[in-house]
Amino acid sequence: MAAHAGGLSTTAAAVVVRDLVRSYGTGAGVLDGLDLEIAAGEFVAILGRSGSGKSTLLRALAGLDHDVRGSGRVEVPRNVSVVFQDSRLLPWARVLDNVVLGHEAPPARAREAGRAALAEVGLAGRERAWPNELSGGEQQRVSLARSLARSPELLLADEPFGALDALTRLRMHDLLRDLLRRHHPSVLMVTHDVDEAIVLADRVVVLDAGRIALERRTPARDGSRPTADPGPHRTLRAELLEALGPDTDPARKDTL
Amino acid sequence: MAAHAGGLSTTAAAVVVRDLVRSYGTGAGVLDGLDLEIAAGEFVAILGRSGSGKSTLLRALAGLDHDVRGSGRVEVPRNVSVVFQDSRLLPWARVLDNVVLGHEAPPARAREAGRAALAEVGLAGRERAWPNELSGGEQQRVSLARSLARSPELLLADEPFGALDALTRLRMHDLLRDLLRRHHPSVLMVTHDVDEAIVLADRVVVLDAGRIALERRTPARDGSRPTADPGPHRTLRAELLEALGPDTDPARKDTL
Amino acid sequence: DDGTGGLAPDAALPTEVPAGTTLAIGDPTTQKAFELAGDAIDTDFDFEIEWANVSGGPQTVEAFNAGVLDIGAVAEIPAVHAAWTGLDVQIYASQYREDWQEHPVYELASAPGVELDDLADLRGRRIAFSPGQAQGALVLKVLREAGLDQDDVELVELPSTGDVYPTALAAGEIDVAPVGGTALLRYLDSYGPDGATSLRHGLRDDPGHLYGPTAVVRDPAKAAALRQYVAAWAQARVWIYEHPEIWKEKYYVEDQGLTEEDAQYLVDTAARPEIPADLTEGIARTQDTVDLLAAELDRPELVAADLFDERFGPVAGEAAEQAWGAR
Amino acid sequence: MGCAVTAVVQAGRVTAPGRATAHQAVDVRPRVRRLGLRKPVPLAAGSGVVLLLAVWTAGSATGLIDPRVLSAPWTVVTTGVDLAVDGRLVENLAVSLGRAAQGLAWGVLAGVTLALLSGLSRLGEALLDGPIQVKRAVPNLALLPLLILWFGIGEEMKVVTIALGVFIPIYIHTHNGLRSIDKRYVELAETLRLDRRRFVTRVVLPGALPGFLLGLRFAVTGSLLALVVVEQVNGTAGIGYMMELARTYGQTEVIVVGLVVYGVLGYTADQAVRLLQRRALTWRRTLED
Amino acid sequence: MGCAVTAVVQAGRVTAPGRATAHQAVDVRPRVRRLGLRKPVPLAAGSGVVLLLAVWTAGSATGLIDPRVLSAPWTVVTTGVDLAVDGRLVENLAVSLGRAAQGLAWGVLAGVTLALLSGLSRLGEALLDGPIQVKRAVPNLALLPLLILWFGIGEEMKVVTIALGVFIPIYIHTHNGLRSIDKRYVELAETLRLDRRRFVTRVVLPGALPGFLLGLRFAVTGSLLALVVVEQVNGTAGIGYMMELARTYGQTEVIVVGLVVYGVLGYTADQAVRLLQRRALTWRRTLED
Ligand SMILES: Nc1ncnc2c1ncn2[C@@H]1O[C@H](COP(=O)(O)OP(=O)(O)OP(=O)(O)O)[C@@H](O)[C@H]1O
Ligand SMILES: Nc1ncnc2c1ncn2[C@@H]1O[C@H](COP(=O)(O)OP(=O)(O)OP(=O)(O)O)[C@@H](O)[C@H]1O
Ligand SMILES: [Mg+2]
Ligand SMILES: [Mg+2]
Repeated sequence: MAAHAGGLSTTAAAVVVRDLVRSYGTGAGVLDGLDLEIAAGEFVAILGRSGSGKSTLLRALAGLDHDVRGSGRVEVPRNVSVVFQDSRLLPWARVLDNVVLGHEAPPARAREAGRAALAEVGLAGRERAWPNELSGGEQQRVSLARSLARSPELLLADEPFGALDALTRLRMHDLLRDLLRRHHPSVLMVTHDVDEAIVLADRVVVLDAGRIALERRTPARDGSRPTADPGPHRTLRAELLEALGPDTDPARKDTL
Repeated sequence: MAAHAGGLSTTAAAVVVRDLVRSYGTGAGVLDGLDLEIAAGEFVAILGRSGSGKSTLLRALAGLDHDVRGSGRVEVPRNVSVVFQDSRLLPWARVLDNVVLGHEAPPARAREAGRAALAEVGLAGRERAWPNELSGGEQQRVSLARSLARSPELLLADEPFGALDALTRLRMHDLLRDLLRRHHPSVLMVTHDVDEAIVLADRVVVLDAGRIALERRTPARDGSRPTADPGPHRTLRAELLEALGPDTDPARKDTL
Repeated sequence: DDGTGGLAPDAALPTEVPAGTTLAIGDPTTQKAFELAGDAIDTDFDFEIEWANVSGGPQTVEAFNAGVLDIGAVAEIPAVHAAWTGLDVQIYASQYREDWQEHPVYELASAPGVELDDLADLRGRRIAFSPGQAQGALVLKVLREAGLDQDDVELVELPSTGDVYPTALAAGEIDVAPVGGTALLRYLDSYGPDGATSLRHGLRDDPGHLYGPTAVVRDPAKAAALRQYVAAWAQARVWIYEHPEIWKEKYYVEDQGLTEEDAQYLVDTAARPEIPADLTEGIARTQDTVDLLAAELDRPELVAADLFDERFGPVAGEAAEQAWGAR
Repeated sequence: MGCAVTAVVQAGRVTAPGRATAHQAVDVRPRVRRLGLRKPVPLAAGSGVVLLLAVWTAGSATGLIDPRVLSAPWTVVTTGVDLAVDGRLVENLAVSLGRAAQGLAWGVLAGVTLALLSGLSRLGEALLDGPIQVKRAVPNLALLPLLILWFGIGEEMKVVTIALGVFIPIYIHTHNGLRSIDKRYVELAETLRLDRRRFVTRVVLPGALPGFLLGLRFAVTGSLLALVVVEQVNGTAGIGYMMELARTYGQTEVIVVGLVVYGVLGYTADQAVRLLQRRALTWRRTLED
Repeated sequence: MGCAVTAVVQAGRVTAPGRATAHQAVDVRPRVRRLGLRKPVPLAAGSGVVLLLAVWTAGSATGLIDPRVLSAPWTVVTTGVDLAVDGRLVENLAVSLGRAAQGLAWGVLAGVTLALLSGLSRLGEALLDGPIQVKRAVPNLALLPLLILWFGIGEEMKVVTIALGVFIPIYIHTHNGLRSIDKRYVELAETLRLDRRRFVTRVVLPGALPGFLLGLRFAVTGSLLALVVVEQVNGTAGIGYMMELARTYGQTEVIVVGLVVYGVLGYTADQAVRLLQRRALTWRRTLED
């Protein structure tokens, strides 16, 4: 351990992952010596093929893999909030109760905050619905509202917009930026949308073969990220797609 | 009923939906007089905001809404296959058993077909895994394999690629095209990806306020769909996005 | 063996009941008789009674063990079994039936179609047998009387609870069973037309005892209270016999919920109680029963006299005598 | 309104008969093989019981059922009315129901508490679960002497005995229910940093509720059945006492009245719990819906 | 190997103590409040039972437990050994277990069949469920005369009585289990056009398996407990008969031997079913994992 320990304690990173190894059952390691640091307030997006271990990494950071074999060093802030890949609402609790579950504020204030968060994700009036009376995208938005109503130091989001249409997704981007502005959490977000990664994150990493295969800062930008110069955006996009799937036909990438 | 009945029986459409009304509980109708026809062998993509009723429509076509209030006329072929929005694998059946569940062929042949379908979606070797040992995208691919291993007359797919990364998604597009070539089913696919809709479908419809708000043929194309002229593609894309969300900032659409 | 340092087993019974003495008694019929008789029975006790609706062998033994009962009213067998269990008990008073031949507790009921004219007909029969109960002991006595061995018949172990015996008879699963009271009446009523009969065995099955843990009578206070209770108990026996109408109406019909006919039958077949002042004869008969059971059921020998506290005999006997006289 | 439309089933096309209410209200849906259950027909639920009664009545009337074995329904009714009129039935029932309710309350409390203690910690499980399983395996009859020793022969012993019978199904079902809660919700609770209390009230208890309610169905009938045993000991009133008395006097028809009362009580109580089940579990979408 | 690393917990940062096995094998994970259960400690499961035995032994040794009420463990052991040596215990046990197994087999068969009939169709439910609930509510003791009448007092009656007791929990749990199957899987089965047979074997039975297995836990102990009742009737062998005989003769120590045998049997059977439960339900990810 001596090799890393010294360095770890002095870094200002909010998240430090060193030499992370995780494997399920007897198979090959899903994560195989992964290193990652996230600075306080930094927004990192992860790309990676289906099954490459993105959720496994997030679960390791959230401390949810007690029983998974592996080694490595993981340091995270105390106050972590997770948006799961499935929306993971308690089926027996109504929408608002799901949103305020475990909220630190006193009940009345928490419910107020929850109601506001629900309104923000476009679900005002659905507070008393049961989760399974919602459409897929609505469930995902409730799960998002649950995270937005809190102020974590680290937000781990596993494809938080996967079930949303393009325009609802844009609105959710705004909400996320809002949260960033207010509380400056570090963010690690899994997404399958390369453009989304570029638009939202400060840094994009590609997970492959159990390690970070590529790591790129996104073009420097001011508050209004979307108006970035399309030039560097294009190049980065191509590079990321290349890293994701070296064997695919480049002609197709354009149409995506 | 006289108004529609005559027309219905004479049309060659595989799917006929007339005046479809559906509403849950006491709320306003989710579907409110929707009309839709799908010709035999036609591929229709539906876009629509989260909660606009896309899944509700698919469920109506699949005959799964016995207990939902509503009226209208729905005619579908006998042999319908559904890819649900959630991947909906039986948790107590291993992956291969899930894929061959209800397969018409004799067991050995069915398992052969299932194994092949699993290999096609990139899950060779995972036949004996339990569904909840799979990543989100892997589950979705199993569910896809289940549909690919059959030969339906109508395929209803509810965001079948939502949890897949860009490149796995491209591979799945190929598989879907393959299925189309072999069995010529009619397809109704929900997607949130406008480009995907344009690239895959013969026709794209936008669902809004309980009806088909916009309906467009995609640019004529030969077998190699992706190489279509980007010109009409762009225009169509802008038009569809406009129909989806009239209130959004057009500057952002470009970055998506 | 009175390690309690209390009243010696042969000391004279004390008559002074100290204040605050209580007896926990499981003797429902006496309780009811006290209630109905009013002043006719001297129930002006110097102690408190805690009534419990507990009767029969197993229940009283369990209650004795738990220390929640001082006296119980049972038939012949429980005291013997209690002794075999290791529970030290004493019988304080006994009642018999003066006209026991005409008023047996049980008769031998036969299944429809089974000829039963005398005890010899029992040979080869399937007979219901409940080892721990009075009916079980009776079956053994009957067999001995008939000169039969356990091997000459087929003893079918059946609990005598509820209507199991009549049902098993009716179903033809057994040929003979000891049945008594209203159950016999109803059985013969129901299945008599099908050929069911009953046979009187001509043996004594009439003993009834008041008994309790030996520790109770070693306590001088309780012994004195017991003395008063035994006297009243004897009077109650007589009173019940002499007031069949009240007993029928207030006890059988109102309290126990019997129909008029059933109650009438019970009153009609009620025997004249015999409450001896001298227990010697009863002890001898008990010894006989003990010997039989010990031999047949492979239990240790027991001296019956050790089970009886003969000091109470005269108390009961005199009280009964007075009650008869008061008529 | 009411102008029925016949089914239009063409080759290779599935529709279903609908009912045209007006020009707009055609309702033609694909006819699919339903594997789930249809909506229950109101009152139909009782038809099995009604049939049972009918068979009993018919059997008794035709003499196929020997009245000496099973009293005829009318005998039972008249006996029941007699018992009701002279007040004994009602009085006994009231005493018994009071006892059963008390035992039930204590048993449920104990069962849930122990299930939580043993279900949510390995220490609790190690200490509690074994003895409870042993208790469950041991015949109640054999425990009675011990219970008399500890709790006497009065009301306390009766309530304790009932509670001891009741707590077993509650414990097992609640324990099993909470142990079956989906791991995903536990993970959610962990990431939301719920404290134990909230974890129990928001996740464990509602998640175990279906199991608990099933246990309650057993507990309710169990509490009633236990009366038969406990009221044999020093009973002076109660439905169990009434039946025991009838047994000693061989009053078949009173026993059958008791059985009918038991049947009615048990059936009603069970239906009540199932109603509660449906109410409390509206969030579920199951085969039944 | 074995060089322990102490926890590094800095302000605002969570790590946990790890164990360095070598340069590469550091394992430092975030320390989160665990709400789920840890891995079970092997053998610890028995500690509650061991404690119970210890209390019994201590109580008997100090005289706090009256040997007339509850025999001392050593008395039970010697009596047990005596009974085992003269062969009575083993013989009685063999007879009883055979009976219980037969009753169990029939009861399970009947319970599952009826649960399917009543669980999967409204007609079946209407006809079957009511009478079964009524049967459940009626005291078994009261049924004994009827059973004697119909099935005699021989082996048949004993097996039938056991089966009648067993089928109730199997029925209720299987019924409840299958009715609780997630609607989504039923819909899946409908769209896959599964026939009834496959629907039952692939969806209903595996989906109801957790419920069934819980029912089996009750059924197994139930079948053993029923022996006490049935073997009183025309018994000549069997553990229930042995205990009944001991009761009538007041052989407390034999009764307690019986109770211990019951405890051991019941506990073992229950553990076996729970093992089966774990094996058969590996696909589940629950609070327990
Ligand atoms: N509980 C488990 N048991 C066994 N294997 C597992 C388990 N969970 C995940 N895996 C495997 O580990 C690999 C990584 O899974 P993970 O969920 O991290 O992928 P992912 O990158 O999130 O994929 P996706 O984009 O599809 O969600 C996959 O191959 C998956 O099958
Ligand atoms: N079982 C239900 N009970 C009540 N309301 C429901 C139910 N199912 C769906 N709804 C509501 O109906 C509307 C349409 O739902 P539907 O699932 O069809 O949307 P969708 O277009 O598929 O959305 P998404 O893209 O988010 O999946 C939503 O507002 C949803 O909340
Ligand atoms: Mg994932
Ligand atoms: Mg949807």
